[in-house]
Amino acid sequence: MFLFLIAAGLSLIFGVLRVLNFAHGTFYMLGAYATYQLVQWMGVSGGRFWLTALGGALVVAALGGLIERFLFRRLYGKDELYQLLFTYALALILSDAAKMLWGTQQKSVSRPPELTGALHVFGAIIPHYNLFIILLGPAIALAFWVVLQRTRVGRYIRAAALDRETLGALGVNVDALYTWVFVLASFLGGLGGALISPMRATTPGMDTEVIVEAFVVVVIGGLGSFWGTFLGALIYGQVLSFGILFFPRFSIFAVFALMAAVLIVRPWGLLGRPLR
Amino acid sequence: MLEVRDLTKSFDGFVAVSRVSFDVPKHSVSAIIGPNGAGKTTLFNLITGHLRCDTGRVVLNGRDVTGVPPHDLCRMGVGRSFQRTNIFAKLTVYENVQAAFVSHRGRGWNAFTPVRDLYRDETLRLLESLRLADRAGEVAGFLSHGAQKQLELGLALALEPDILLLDEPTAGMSASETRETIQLIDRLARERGLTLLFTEHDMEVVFSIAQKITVLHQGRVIADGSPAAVRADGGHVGAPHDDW
Amino acid sequence: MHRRTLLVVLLAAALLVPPAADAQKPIKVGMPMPLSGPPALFGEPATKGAMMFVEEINARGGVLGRKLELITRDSKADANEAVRQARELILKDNVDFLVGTLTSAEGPAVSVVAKENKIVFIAPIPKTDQLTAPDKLHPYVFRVASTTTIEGRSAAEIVAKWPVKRVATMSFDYAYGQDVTKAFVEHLKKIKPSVEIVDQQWPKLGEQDYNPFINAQMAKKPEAVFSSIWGGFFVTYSKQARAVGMFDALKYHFIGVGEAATPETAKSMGADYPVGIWGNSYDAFYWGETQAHRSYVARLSRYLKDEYPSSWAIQGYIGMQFLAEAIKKAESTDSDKVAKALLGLTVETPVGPLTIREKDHQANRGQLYGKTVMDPKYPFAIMKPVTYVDPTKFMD
Amino acid sequence: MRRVPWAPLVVVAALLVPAVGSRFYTFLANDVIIWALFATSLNLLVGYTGLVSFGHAAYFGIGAYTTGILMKKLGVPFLLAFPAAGVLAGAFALLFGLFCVRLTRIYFAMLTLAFAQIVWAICFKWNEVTGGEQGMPEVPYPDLAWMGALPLVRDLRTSDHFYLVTVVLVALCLWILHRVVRSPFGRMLTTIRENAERAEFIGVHVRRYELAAFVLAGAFAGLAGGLFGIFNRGVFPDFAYWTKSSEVLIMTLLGGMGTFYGPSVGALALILLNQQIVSYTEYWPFVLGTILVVLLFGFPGGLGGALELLGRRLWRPRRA
Repeated sequence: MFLFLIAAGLSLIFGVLRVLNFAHGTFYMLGAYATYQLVQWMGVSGGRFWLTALGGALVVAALGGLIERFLFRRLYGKDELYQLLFTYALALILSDAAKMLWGTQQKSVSRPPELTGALHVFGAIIPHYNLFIILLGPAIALAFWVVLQRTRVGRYIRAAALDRETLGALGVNVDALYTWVFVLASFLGGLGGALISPMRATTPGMDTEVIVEAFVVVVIGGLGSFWGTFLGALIYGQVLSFGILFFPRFSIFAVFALMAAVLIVRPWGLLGRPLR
Repeated sequence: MLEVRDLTKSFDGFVAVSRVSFDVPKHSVSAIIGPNGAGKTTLFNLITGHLRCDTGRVVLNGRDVTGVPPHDLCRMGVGRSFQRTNIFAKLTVYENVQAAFVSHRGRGWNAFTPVRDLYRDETLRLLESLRLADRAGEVAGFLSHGAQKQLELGLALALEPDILLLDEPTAGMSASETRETIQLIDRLARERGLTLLFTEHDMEVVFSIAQKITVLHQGRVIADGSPAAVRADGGHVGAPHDDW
Repeated sequence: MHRRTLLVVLLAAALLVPPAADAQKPIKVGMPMPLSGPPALFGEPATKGAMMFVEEINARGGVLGRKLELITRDSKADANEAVRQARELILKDNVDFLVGTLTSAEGPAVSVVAKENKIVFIAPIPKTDQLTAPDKLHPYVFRVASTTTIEGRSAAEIVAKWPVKRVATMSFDYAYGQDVTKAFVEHLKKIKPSVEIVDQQWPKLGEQDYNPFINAQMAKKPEAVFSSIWGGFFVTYSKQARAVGMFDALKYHFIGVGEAATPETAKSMGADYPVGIWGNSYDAFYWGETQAHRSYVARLSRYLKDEYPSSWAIQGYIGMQFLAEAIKKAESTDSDKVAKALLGLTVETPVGPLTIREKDHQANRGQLYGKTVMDPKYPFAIMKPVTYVDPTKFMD
Repeated sequence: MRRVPWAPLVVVAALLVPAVGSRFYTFLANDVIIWALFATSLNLLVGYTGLVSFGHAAYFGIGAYTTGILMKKLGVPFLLAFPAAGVLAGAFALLFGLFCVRLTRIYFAMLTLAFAQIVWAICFKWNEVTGGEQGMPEVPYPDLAWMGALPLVRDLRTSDHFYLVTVVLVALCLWILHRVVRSPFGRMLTTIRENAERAEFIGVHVRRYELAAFVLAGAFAGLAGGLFGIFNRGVFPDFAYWTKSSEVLIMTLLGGMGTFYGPSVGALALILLNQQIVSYTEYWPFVLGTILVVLLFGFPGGLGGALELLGRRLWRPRRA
């Protein structure tokens, strides 16, 4: 489900800015590192983990906003290849910067003490923390959906995803909107990293792996489609699990084959809409 | 020459072109007029196979060409220009027209001989008649808007068409450029014995050269006939004049 | 266009400054080793161990009156990268010898480079049998690491004593994982035929999410699990396994080879370590069997400025020790002579005397095994009791 | 104006490298030359046809595995194994391309990526054939004993002999590609890049041409891969991983995709730069990223775009 968080950010940026953000995986990694750092300072006990996770995500969100405001903005209207190249360069720089700051050794964050137990359901054991993440995914999805549907900013974002030209004509401050979209998307990526840190090791290189996974999710669900991303994340998880159960050797193969199949049959994804 | 029968196209429930029918006689100069959003460009795109129609037929020289893709259609003697200038911006003027010759004459799959001098004479001759010969070496995207429009005409003519479909050939031109272009089109059409179908917003242009006019409004044909007849008709059909 | 081309060519030419020639001519040793990512948990200390040895021997005047110089490169635990780095070390840095590589994908790949360039290559960590298998063996490759056969069989001996019948395995899908699992399964079936292998999972090397594998495995209801998930990957795996209660379900009938019980693994996991499992390690600072070992640990502790120094340093140390002794014995840095000197060479290492066999260029390197417990003396789990399993009877 | 015959000069200079440079320079030059072919093959798509492929490494990998498996496991001579790399990579490009060219822009890029990752996953996991994770080390050098009988090159090492073969083969491939982009076919590709809609309407069957370009680019990437597998003394699944695709894309863009030799220059610059940087710092990606950012902002459009921008500045006032 955490993959949904990351993919949602990727999808959001694509939906509004029409850019595939290669650095998004790096935002996810930075979220994990920032959380680790905050945990080092504050510890995880007494509910502090939530503060650190939120803090980590906010740091990344701020970084995303700054990058958009001072660098990325200057590339609008240029060939999308250059925008892509920029995000790629950004990924290289940021991940190496993380390496300089935190070294090459992996970092490990403990699970918050509130959620160290596990739930026994039909013989399967689901740790509370995983359960929390599983429930959090849809909750955040719902929250975002409400924001997109009910608030003014949400309406602008949806409008921007559909038709960018008219938006400026409506008197919307497009610049600010784009910045906020970037902030929001980076926040989601950072949050994904922050929340995954107790389950996995935080290490350099976790960004390149996750970005491809996120691409797969977004493509399956539909670039720029919100619920599509949600669906894509679910499908991705299922295909991977069943793949491991039945064809352990070729489960990653199955995932990419699915991605290719979706692109061939419905290039705009299961729940997306064709780009004009 | 060209018959259009009952063409209909809708996008997400919005009917852009509705049961449109008209004929273009051989060697005629015909125009389609109508306000913005009347469906002129959509109609063109349907005729040339860019868009797939929901219903209806397009018949060219007695042959059903409905849904034939553009690259095949232009081998059947159909040339076309676009409303928004549509050229190969980073190629030179010479290369633009030459490419059209190469493609049209089926040499495009030759992957091993140099292209540079292929159809050189034809290309230069055509540029000459378009009064672009002295700018052959310039990069097309740097030409003035009017010259780009003329070049686009050249791209269409290189296909040696029988019928030429021009979508707003004078869009965005100054009055003098418009006049020049119209004269050029008129002259070329005569010289080459072309059939001409064009859309236009400038009524003066339309009535000065068109022999037959089809009026389109909200996707429907509301008048069809000689300029005089349409002019007479225009009043009581109540077509909005504000835009023209 | 041409001006730009010219500019770039000039720029490139300017960058191609030839490396400066060394006047003192130290003996250069190239060390491709993973220094980033989860494998760095092992690779970095191993490099440090080699560096400490080099410092120590240089302080005593070096070898044959020449200093040793260690050039390390990050091989990223990737066979392609390791080959690339090894070739650059040979061609660009003109190293005389290669000591290094960590994974069993890197080892055999670099071995080929060594063979082609006729340069002695000592592998201190890769365990795959393929490295010194008869068809792959060549005069220049040597190993001071344990092997998959030794490790798998040692683990099988331990598991055979457990009251379990249904055993499952979890290993990475590459040379080391496959070989050690095969050795384990074959030996276990031989010494305890009643055992049934109920499930085998093969995540890809570097897997981050083990949950699908753990779930699939636990569905088969094993009573014991043999894992060869190593390095930083074990941290991730056991964290996820612990979260779903796997170790409790197995009643801690779990053995983690691939050095799951090293002090540094235990240390980096702290309270998250699944205390009670069995594991192994090349070394442990708390072992302290001999005077030589105690002295080594004290020196290492000072060198690394770490109260609980890493167990992996020993492999880098031993690798360099063998090379230095062989150069001394050969009285030459000529690769052919050093290679010959290494055959049958016995070296007094901090973990006792080790000998490289002539037959397969393999040292009789065993490992420490034990059940992990919490010890009030340390803030993390240790193996107790800890036993050095002599590999001699498992080597063929 | 007499044109300087740059291409033959460069080839001659390249052939002289083993004679004058150290083994390391030969090694570097070999690396650069193979990457140059790889990047140029990609440029046929990106620069000439306007198709941005994120998965070009797939064909490089297929070529490398083809030559590697044929030569190592089946003992097929290089003379057959090398063209086979191109043929098989081209065949896969045809298969994948059939689906890819139906999509546009970002979807095209994503689908090429998906196919490349499929290729990678197969190479990575099909242990029996590809060696899986640990790859396939020890791809033999082609039998170049006959070069020992030639004057001048008799005393060189096998690796130098192979280098000379590489230079000749790559020069041949580049010459063919050069003919292709200067041919009517190449011109048709350029029209597609410039304006696919218009190209369609001068009678260009856009998809079919794109497919042809895709196959051609795939085949030449395969040839580059075949050479690289031997040069690298081993074939590894990384060859087909997406990061390789992005590496070659960066080379192409860095050198300038508008020109034929741009990608080769990009390969040269990037590889040499890498060599220099890594001897100072381990943070090569950081440096590369910074260079890219500076290029993007300093010279929008990469090195190649700098000149173009100049042209556009000159043109704008006239239009206004």
